[in-house]
Amino acid sequence: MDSQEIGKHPVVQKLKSWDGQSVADVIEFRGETTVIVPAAQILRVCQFLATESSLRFTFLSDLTPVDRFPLEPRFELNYHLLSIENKQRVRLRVKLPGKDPAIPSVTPVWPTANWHEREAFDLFGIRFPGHPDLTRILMPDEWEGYPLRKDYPTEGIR
Amino acid sequence: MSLPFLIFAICAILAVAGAILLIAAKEPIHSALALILVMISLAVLYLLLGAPFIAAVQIIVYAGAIMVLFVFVIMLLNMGVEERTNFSKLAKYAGVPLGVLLLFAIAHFLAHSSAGTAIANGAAGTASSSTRDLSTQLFQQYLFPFEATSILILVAVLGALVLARKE
Amino acid sequence: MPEPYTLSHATIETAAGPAEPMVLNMGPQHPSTHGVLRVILELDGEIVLKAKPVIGYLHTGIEKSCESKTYSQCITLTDRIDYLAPLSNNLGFCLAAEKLIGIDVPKRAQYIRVLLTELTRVSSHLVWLGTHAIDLGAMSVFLYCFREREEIMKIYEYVSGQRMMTSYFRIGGLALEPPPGWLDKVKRVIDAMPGHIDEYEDLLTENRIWIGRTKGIGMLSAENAIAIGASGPLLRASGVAYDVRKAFPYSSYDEFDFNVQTANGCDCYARYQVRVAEMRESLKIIRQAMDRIPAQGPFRAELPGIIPPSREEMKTSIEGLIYHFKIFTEGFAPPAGEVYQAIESPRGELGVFMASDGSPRPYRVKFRTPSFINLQSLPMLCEGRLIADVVACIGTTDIVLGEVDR
Amino acid sequence: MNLSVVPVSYYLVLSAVLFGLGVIAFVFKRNIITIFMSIELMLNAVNLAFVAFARAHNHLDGLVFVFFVIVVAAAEAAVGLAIVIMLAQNRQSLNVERVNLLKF
Amino acid sequence: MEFISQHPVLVASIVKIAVLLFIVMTALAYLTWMERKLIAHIQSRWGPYYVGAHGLLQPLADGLKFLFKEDVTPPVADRLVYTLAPFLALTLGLTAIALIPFGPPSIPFPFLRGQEAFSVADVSIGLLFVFAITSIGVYGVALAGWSSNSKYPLMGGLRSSAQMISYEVSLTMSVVGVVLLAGTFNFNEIISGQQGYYLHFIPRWHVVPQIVGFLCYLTAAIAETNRIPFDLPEAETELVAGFHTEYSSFKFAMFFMAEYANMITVSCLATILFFGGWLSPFPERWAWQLFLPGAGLILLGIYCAYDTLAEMRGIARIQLSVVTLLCLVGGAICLYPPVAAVIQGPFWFTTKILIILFFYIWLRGTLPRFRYDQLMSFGWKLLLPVSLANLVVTAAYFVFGWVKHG
Repeated sequence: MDSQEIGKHPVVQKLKSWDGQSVADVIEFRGETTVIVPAAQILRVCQFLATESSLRFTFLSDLTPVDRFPLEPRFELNYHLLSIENKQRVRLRVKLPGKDPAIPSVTPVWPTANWHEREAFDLFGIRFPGHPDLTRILMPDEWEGYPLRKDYPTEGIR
Repeated sequence: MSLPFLIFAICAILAVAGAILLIAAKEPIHSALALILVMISLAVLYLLLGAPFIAAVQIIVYAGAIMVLFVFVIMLLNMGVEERTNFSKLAKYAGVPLGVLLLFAIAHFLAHSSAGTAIANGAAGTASSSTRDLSTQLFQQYLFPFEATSILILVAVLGALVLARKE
Repeated sequence: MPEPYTLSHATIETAAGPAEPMVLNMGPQHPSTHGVLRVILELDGEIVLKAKPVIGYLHTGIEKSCESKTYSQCITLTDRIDYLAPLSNNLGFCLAAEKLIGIDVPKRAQYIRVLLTELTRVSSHLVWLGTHAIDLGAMSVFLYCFREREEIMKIYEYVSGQRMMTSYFRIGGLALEPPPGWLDKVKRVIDAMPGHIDEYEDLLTENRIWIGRTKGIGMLSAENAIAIGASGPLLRASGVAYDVRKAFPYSSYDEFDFNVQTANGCDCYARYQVRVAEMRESLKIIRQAMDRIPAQGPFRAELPGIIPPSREEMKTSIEGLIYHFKIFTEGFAPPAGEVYQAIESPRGELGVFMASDGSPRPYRVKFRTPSFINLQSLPMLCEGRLIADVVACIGTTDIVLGEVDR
Repeated sequence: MNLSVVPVSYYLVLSAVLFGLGVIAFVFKRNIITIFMSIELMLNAVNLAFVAFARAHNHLDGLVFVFFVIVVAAAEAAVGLAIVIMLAQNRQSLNVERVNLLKF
Repeated sequence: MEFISQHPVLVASIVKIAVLLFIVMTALAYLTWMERKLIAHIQSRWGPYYVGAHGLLQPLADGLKFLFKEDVTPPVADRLVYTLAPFLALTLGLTAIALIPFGPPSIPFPFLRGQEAFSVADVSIGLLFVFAITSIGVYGVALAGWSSNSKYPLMGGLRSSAQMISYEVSLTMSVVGVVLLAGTFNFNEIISGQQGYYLHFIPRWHVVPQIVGFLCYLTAAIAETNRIPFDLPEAETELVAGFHTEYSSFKFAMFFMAEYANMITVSCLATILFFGGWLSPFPERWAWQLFLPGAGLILLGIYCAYDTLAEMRGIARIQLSVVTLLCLVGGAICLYPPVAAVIQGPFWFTTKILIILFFYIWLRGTLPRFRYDQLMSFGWKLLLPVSLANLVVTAAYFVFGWVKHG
């Protein structure tokens, strides 16, 4: 897909005109737009997308990491945003290093991110500075390791 | 031994035992239960004395309302076992013997007073007539005190409300 | 020795501090937490000061299991996520996989899918209504609802051979040709349903106690609902007309005529109204779907190497046999990439995020389950209210613990 | 002694014993609620005496008094227990030794 | 022997207590059967069915099960009070029934010399004593809640104490109107005061002038016995089971028996106070009513016979035929005029109680549960004022001489 077509999504255009630094890359796949955002920028970008009057991505559908284990940066964090008014979806993606992955929490923007981020912390070990209560959510509190990481052993006795 | 005496004896023993239990119990709720025991035995004694209305009121108001309130408060506060703190030596060594002495003095006096010789059981006016007479007395001779107590109760209810209300 | 008491401002203030709140552990074994939900309540008398849901007691690691199974094998796991609406979950997963691969499902299969998922919605709402009612003490409604749900289960069984873990939807279409006469059974059920719904409404809608227990309870304003990420009836009862079926139509929902049911009460009663109205609306969709389903036609897309060939083809042609063998041994490999497919499950937006690295097994599957997110709103709903309202609030969020914990 | 009838004096002695036990409880107990209960015990003892006297003199005034005593006790319990609750909330204790603000 | 001849009243009382206890215990057991059956039919299911024909042996099986179950006492419980509470509840529940007259005060029994009353004790202020006993009935529940030393039971106990105290006031107030009409606290006198007919066929029962009082009484009585919609102390879905959460085995059963005993007591009271107790609803000149009980039993027997032949199989057929035989023989005996005359009173009394109990159960099948604060405000802000107003109006009736006393 050529770069002309990729930039056409209104979110991408808006973001670019707002701050060129905020968009590192754009991917189109099966009609879904993924905007890759630098990790340092994520809170700003989210704030902008949620409050910008023509976009109004007030609803965070989902937040989920993907572990690309041997690769580096190891983690991809996907934010699925939804604008109820404009019936629009967009995916933001942040790449995080394998060593001590941490990214500012987006709970100030969307309170719903609370449990999403706890789940990501619980299962992937990604930390979210600024999160009000970053504790394990699905696994027991004393659990060791992060089960959804690709290098987590799936068999044998721990 | 006649039936009334038997009933009296049982109830008297139960009442005294309840009173002692009230003192001995560490848990406030056990004390409350002991007091209820006392009250119910007293109610039976009132029946024996030919005052069924008072007996019923004793159970309804005392055992059924006041003591329920006590139990309720004990449960609500759930303060647990009573703590024994420093106890006044004066009360321990002088008060108790004096109290017991006083008690015996009163008992002795009562047992030998002229009033005590009257017979407490046997045929008196029937129970229903006593209830009717009581109400007549209440609403004629003692009408003013009766109304006054109703105001007292109203005041008490208001007072309790004011105390219980949160600022 | 007791401390000496001095009459100063500071001592009065510390002495007059509030009594310590009582901490009550509601669940994980409690009749009205609808499973193994645990809520830690801080109480002042009967008033809830703080409510903290604790979850994870039913965590089965479905997302992790998916990573080691082929795409088709994962479908059976999705039934176990929301065991009250298995077909919705099947649909969400299949749609995501189809999007990833790029399959067009034949219209007949799409309509049947719509019909069955709407039936699922009715059945799930029936369970909700029944359990919510019994939580608030209305016992008969519970049994009535389960009586009707039973009829829907019979349809599941007739169509797929299973009452609960149906796994009837497959990537590219359906598992089997639906048995003959199944539409008559569906018709019989949905013809009786409106009367039954009236029956529940007779018992509840204008019942003073029911209104007293639900109206003004569990308030969730539209702003809060969006902020907390609530979806489905929870969101629509706050007046936000967001329904994935309308906003992002899938499986030919755009061809059907139905309304998004909303209410403005923002309380438990509004959610009750919305869900009851949704049941009626679903019946409407089912009727339309019954008229549209063609009697003949493929029930599965044809895509060699990805969609299993028909039985006949497998037995007669060598390619068919090879494809069949390959699909069922090593699976099929969609292109690398990620998709997010949302559907409107009975509880709200069920999103399936699927990442493929080009291998026959999904690299990562994430189920964005509505119960998980909706449950977050529980403290918002019930703090400052009475314990009895906690029960109403848990009921009204319509959580399924299998879905919360996955 | 003829045991087929019960003389009023027996009731009076019982009443005195109960009253005395009430006094002892009042002195010994440290918990406000139990102290309160010992007051009730004393009231009950007095009531018994009243009823016995009413019986002895075949006069109903004693019963009327008992009636009033019970009513007043009810009022007293309502207010008293409200105070106890306030006290418990403010002091976290029901021990009279810790609630001696009015002691000079 | 000498003692017996010296105290005939005492002996008669003891015999009566034994008979009454037996009858009441059986009635309690079969009340559970009736409740389960009725509720089941309201909810379109069968209810107990397998133990005995129509589940008639179910109460027996339940009793046996409770007897042989492990009796668990929580280690932190206050043993004395924990054991005392169920006994207290059951004893008080049963004691109140002793004061109820099930038939006319003096009736010539056909096979006995002399006349006997259909009650254990005919107390001049029976009504007050029943209230006295019910007023201390709260201890069973409250102490059970406290002594379990667990949070849910404690809250159940607290709720019930508050609820019972509150509704006791309305309960008493709603009855005072009847006491004014009757001018007595004695049950037999209250009942005989209701003899006669308006317009020669409407019975002159107190329910006609005291309809408001009756409705208040019924509501308060349901609250007093902790039944739906006022079953907050044991609200299963909120407090797990309230005050008896920690109880097991026969202690648990005792609470249930106490609850049913209380139901019977308040139904008896309602019958006596408002529905003319053992009086027949039909004018005395209708002589055929004498044979109504016998005819009813025979009809029941015929139905059972039909059922035995048409429906039952195996051992159930034998069981039901025993019931049939009992019904038919009993019916035949009841048709014998002297016997018929004797059982007139108990027959009507029981019939009226059963109707009220049916109403109880019907409510349970229909209504949701109140919330605690709603219950309290309902009791204090609606029920109490209405019953007070009723009392004032009734008193005004007398003061202004609209009604002649007696």
